[in-house]
Amino acid sequence: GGQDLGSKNVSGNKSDGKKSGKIKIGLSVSDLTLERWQHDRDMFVDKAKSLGADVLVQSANGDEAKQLSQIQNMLSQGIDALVIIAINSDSLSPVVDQAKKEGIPVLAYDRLINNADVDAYVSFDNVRVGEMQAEAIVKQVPTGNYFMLGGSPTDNNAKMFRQGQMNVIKPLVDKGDIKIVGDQWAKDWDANEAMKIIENGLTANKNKIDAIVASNDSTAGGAIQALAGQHLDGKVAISGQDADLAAVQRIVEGKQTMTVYKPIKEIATKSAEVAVQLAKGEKVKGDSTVNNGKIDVPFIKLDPIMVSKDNVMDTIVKDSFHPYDEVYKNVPENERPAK
Amino acid sequence: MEAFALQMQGITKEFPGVKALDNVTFSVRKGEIHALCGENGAGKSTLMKILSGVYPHGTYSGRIVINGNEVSFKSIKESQMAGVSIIYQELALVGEMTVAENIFLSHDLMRSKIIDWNKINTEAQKWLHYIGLDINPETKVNQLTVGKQQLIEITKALTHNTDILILDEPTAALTESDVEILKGILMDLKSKGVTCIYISHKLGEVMALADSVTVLRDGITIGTYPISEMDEDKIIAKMVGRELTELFPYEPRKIGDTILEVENYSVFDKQLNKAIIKNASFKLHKGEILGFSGLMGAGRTELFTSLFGGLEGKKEGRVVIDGKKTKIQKPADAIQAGLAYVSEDRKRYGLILGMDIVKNSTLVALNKVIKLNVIDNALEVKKAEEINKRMKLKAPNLEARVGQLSGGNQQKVVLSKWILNNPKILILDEPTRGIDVGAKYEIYKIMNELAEQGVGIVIISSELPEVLGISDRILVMSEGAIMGEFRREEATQEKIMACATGGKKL
Amino acid sequence: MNSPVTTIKDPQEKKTVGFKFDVQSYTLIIAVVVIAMIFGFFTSGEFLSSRNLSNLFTQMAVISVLAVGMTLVIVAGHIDLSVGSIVGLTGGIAAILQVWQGWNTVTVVLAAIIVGAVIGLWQGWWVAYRNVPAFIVTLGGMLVFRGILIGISKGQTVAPLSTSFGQIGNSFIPYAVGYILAVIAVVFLFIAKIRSRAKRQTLGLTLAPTFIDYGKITVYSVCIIIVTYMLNRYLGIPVPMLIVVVLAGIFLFVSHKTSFGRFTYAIGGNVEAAALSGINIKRNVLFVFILMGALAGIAGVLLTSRLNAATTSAGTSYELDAIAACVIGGTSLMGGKGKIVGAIIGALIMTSIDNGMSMMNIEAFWQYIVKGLILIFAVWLDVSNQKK
Amino acid sequence: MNSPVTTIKDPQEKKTVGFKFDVQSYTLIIAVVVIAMIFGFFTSGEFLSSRNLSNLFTQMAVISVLAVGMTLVIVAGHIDLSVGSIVGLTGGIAAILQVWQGWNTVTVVLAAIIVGAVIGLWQGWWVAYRNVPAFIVTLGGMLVFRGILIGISKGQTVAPLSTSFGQIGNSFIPYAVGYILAVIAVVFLFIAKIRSRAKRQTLGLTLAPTFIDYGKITVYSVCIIIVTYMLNRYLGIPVPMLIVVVLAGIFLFVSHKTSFGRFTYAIGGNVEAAALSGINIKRNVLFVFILMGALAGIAGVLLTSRLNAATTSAGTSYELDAIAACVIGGTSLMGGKGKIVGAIIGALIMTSIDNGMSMMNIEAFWQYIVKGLILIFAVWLDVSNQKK
Ligand SMILES: Nc1ncnc2c1ncn2[C@@H]1O[C@H](COP(=O)(O)OP(=O)(O)OP(=O)(O)O)[C@@H](O)[C@H]1O
Ligand SMILES: Nc1ncnc2c1ncn2[C@@H]1O[C@H](COP(=O)(O)OP(=O)(O)OP(=O)(O)O)[C@@H](O)[C@H]1O
Ligand SMILES: O[C@@H]1[C@@H](O)[C@H](O)OC[C@H]1O
Ligand SMILES: [Mg+2]
Ligand SMILES: [Mg+2]
Repeated sequence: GGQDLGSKNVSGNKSDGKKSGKIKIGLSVSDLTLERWQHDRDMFVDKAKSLGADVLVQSANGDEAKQLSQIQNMLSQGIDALVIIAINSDSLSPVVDQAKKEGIPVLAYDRLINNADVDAYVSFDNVRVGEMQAEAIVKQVPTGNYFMLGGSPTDNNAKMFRQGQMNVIKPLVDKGDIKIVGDQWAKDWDANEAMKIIENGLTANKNKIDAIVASNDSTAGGAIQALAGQHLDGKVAISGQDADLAAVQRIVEGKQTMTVYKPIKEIATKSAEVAVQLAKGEKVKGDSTVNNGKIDVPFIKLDPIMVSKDNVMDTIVKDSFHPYDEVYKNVPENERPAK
Repeated sequence: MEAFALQMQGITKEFPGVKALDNVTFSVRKGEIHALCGENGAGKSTLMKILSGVYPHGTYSGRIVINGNEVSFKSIKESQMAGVSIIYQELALVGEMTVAENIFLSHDLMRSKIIDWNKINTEAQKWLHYIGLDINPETKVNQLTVGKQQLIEITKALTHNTDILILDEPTAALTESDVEILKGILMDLKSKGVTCIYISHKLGEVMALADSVTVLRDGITIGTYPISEMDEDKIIAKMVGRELTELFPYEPRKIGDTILEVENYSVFDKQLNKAIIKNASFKLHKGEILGFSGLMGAGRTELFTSLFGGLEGKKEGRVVIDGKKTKIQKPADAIQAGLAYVSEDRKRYGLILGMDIVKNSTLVALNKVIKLNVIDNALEVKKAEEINKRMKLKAPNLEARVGQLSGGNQQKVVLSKWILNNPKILILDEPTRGIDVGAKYEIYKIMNELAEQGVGIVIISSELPEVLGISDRILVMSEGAIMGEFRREEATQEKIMACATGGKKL
Repeated sequence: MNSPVTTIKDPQEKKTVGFKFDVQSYTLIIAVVVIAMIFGFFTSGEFLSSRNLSNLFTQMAVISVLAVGMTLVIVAGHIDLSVGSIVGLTGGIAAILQVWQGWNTVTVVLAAIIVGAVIGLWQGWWVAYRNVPAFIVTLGGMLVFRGILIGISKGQTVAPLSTSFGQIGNSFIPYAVGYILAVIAVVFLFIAKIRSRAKRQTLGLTLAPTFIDYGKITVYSVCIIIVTYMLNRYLGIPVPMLIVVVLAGIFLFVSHKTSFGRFTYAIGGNVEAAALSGINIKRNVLFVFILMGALAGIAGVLLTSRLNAATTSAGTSYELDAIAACVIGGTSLMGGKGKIVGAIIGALIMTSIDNGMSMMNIEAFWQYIVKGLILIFAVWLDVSNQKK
Repeated sequence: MNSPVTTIKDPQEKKTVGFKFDVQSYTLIIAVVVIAMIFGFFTSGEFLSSRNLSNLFTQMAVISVLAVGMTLVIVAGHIDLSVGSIVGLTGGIAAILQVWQGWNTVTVVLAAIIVGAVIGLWQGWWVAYRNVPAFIVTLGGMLVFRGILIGISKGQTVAPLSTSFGQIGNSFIPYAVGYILAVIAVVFLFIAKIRSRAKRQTLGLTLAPTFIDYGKITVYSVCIIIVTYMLNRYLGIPVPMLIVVVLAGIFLFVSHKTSFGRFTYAIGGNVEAAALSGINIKRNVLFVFILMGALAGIAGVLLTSRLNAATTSAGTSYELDAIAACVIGGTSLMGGKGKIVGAIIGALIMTSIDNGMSMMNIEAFWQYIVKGLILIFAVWLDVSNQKK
């Protein structure tokens, strides 16, 4: 409650702020080659604007060192708060410390920044995402042959998703219910890599694959193309993440089992509010805290949402994350749920 | 008035810093073989490149008239269409392509949208047959010897509907038998009414083949003469512009102890494993200038590059330097032992064209300007300046890149590089190729000076007058073996030629 | 011979001709066989199953198309580091035109190819007429085209495309048609050989021994039939494979039977000689880059069709795979030397390594290491073979 | 000059020599100034603030270190595409040894440099002694080293490192020390010049006019003092910048004042002539790659320290930035020609473009495009300047 109040005040009386003029927030985005970050950026900027703040946005194209440089550059432009979508949770502590020294509050957006004085963390939990993926698949296919399709072998998050997935699956493997018949990682989260991997996996296993635990939607897309080649799309359970439009379309068509929707509107608006609050020098209280190796960071925890065919309307469409018409574009009118 | 196939009038061509041709006039009668003679750098190739459109109209001044019509070629293609074909001095073949393709590379047959290989191959076969080469037209050119490649180059020019055929030193890399083939072809063409312009340093060939001769000197026409009025000495006199004796500043000097002794030295080709140098034995003394004569491909270059450690492949024999038996595996060993080798191809093997004069000069003797592992730049410049002054180098300054220098001055830098290292034995391979008269003379003087100081000098040269004029003693090689030895007093052109072509010592 | 002149026969010349030409291809084919056997063994034969062959030939399509063009570029003495980005951009443009603008498949495919060609024109111009090293022009291009892709796609994955578009990369030729094509190919091979022999005979050109000439053709024919049979045991000949075969055929023809092709080899082999032969170097080089661009456009269409989506990272680092395929296939980075068929075999080897290792379920990091080492060894073998 | 020899003074030659040597550096410096002014204008001076200069010099450090080594590699006539992966691997090894094995910082840094050098040895061996083209060896290496990194780090980010390790990339020299160093540098410059002039005089060599020689030195000194002052207005001279300056100094020395450096230029300029001059080509090339590897090791340490973490994707595609920096700085990809200082200015230009565009908050995709275009234009300028 208090947080909302605070931010409203700011938007109302920008003239009596201590700072000269408008609040300036720096937003450092990891990269824009993945679809979701575009949404994150746009919603964050909209919300912050409505709260009366200016936002500087930078995108680092997935290069950790570049992100660090860009954050330095934003710091030197005299921002009031820093919001970071870290490429890598572990590689930004130096610059956060620098911000801290200069009294600029730092908000970790979606990905925690370890070993640094972060003021707040708004996120979904990556390990939890992995768990959700596995849970959904296990629910649909409790026993059988599983193919683990990892993300980029050079992405730390990919590792964390896998950790979460194994939290769920490992016991079942030990029990003998599930057999892992393949474990491969798709270079650069590349759909084409994923497609080849699954084609080969299907061949090697004579199509005896009952479920694919894919770590995000772009790799799932490639995998589903491979399944389609065997007319197995829709017959093999497959997970995803990010609620990319293409993935949601596949879900309503029954080709993809689930995606993990990190309600981006929520995280973006929440973060914008918190950022403005921090910029004004107010303290932020989290629902809980999370230890990042150095301090206990106030954690504003948003639950990632498991999206399957059943709840697309209540989540994606309701949040206007993707418009109804787009989502159901490939479904005959009569089979669509009511608007 | 006689019918002229070609008249070039008032041709002037300048390169940055060099006036290669100065108001040159050159007329060739229809159907004759017309020799073009001149020292290296006289401008012969440049004149012919103007004629063939390599240097397009506008980059030179003067008029060209072919069969009575004034022409102004803007490209090689245009000159070809006008019936002019040229065989360039440097081979212009693509090694990875077949003989047939190379023959027709500049021909219309290769310019049709879809190539008819059967046609090209049969045509090529016909031409090869005509010039008497038994080669499969589908062989890749880089599998042929240099001599054969030269013949392919000649064939290439013949295939065009040629009125005027230019041959720029076509026999440079030919063996005697290949030269005979060429002579036959030229006579045949002459009988068919083709006009030929023939450039060669081999005056014997000129005398045997040509109907008339034009002499160029330093970019100026000296004159055109019917061959019947000339002999070799006269041509040379016209070419160099003074008495021959002046050219070689020889002074008798005392010859010292043996500095290099080579015994039963053989070299084997890396790929074919056959001997290319067979049982060579000779001695070189301190203060001696030892000439090495022979035809192209006699193996002189290979003998000395091998002795210098610059040639891969197995070798046998004994090499004694300054009384010590020495094993030379790589150039560094040779340099260590006091050898210096001035290569016949200075651009390829002698110089770093992009580097300045100073750095080229000190490349071999870098140790002499290094103190405590650090190059002393001031000392380096000093040394370079001293040595190049001694060589009478002409250059804008010592920080100019050697690529900007004229051939003669480049050669002097190569000499500087080696002499700076104070060699005991200096090997000069065709040291005066592409060098003007003045520079030649200076190089001979330097050789004398070094010999005076006790350096043993080997000079490999294909120019007989040069070997005769400068050497104390002359060895003659043929097909990889040393065939004969002559003291200065007893040597004559005839004796050496006889020996070089395989005859025994007279 | 009774020409007036004595002819010297050099034994060295004679010996090598005829066989030498093919030694390298044989080394390559042996390499393919060895790799196939190793993976076959480790996957208990699965690697050689009809189905996996079908996968393999489909998976190698994009790189093969690029490698065909890259062969020309490298033969001409240049390099193209931007092909990956061109693949991404052209594929993205195709998807955008179809998904967002509703263009039909044929127009969209043409558009992608034309965009590719225009990009090639731009790069070729800098290289040929402005003398900027191809390395730099295409390194810059790699950034520029990727940037444009991200800009126009707004970072989104553009999907799904129409069914007809999807079929380009994902469908198969009906069995009967496949067999018919195979038989036509075989008949064509024999007729061409017979006619060429007859012609050469009347023209008096040397003929290879009958059994060698026909033996080769027979081997090729058997291979064609077997491959067709194997593929027909599964779903048939994959369309992408057919596209590669057709393109390879066209470019084989271009490189051997047209003056443009021969001039490209001449330029790469000896640029001075080419200039002295009156070849228009600049125009030729420009055209090589245009073709490369157009092929990258086709590759972009194939990739997008296969994925039924265009992503902003599509094609990243494909240039390296394409160059590697060429070099493995015997193309020299010095220019002047290279074969289209070699490049395709190179692509097959690269793809087999990926495919085999993924079938064997080898860990990701081992895949990097093994692939890198094979690249070095393959070229080393080639280098040391050539020395002999 | 009253030397006894007639010296052909070509008007054209005269004009160029003496100044020519520096024309390119001046073009570069002008480019830097123009870029600085443009960005300064668009960021209302922010770009030129003490603080941003400090950032800039820190941000360019990793690429600068690589570009220094790459200059040598390219000058020797080769290329190294693996440096990005070596940076990743050496940085990863450093982090693993410290974080997982508890080694101290000094040992860890040494280990990273040694590993880099050993990698260089491996690659140099293939290039120099096995004649495999550097393009292929290092393309393979790029895969192999990345694979090893993923393997040994198990795909994880390794962090955080010790405070002392973190200081390598993130700390500053105390103000006083900074000024002292600057003064030492200035004094050193003057003494060196005075001594060299004295020496040349005693040797009777031509001297440049006093005011030019000392004028230059004065300009350099003023620059040194101003930069030091600017940086001291913020937190002081960044340690990474000092490392770059020291390494550049060492390699300037190596390339100009040692026989190894001289020979490297000779080899790249004309390998055959170098061989016949008694230079050991193979050993020299091997050594060049070893140095490149060691420098990549240092760059790996710097990057890891700056991020306080080693990631599996660290250094990806840095090879292209390093090569681009060299080429912008006037190094010719044909070999034989290149300058360390040019490479560093090239790195400065590349980093300025990134930094300036990020300060201006230009959209990511524009950044790709602008950077790619600048690369092409910069080299084109250079190429067309050289032609004249
Ligand atoms: N491309 C060029 N650039 C500058 N100078 C040149 C060029 N080509 C020739 N020259 C100069 O022009 C002059 C004439 O050279 P040219 O090649 O015509 O001599 P040549 O009579 O053919 O000599 P040779 O007998 O060695 O073949 C020489 O001084 C040469 O250095
Ligand atoms: N580049 C080459 N490729 C093939 N054969 C060559 C090559 N260079 C020389 N040869 C052959 O090697 C043999 C010896 O040549 P070498 O150059 O040693 O002779 P030379 O007496 O020095 O003649 P030159 O006057 O041409 O230098 C000859 O048979 C020659 O044809
Ligand atoms: O959301 C995912 C992100 O967290 C990961 O780093 O990259 C892949 C994305 O799908
Ligand atoms: Mg000439
Ligand atoms: Mg010789």
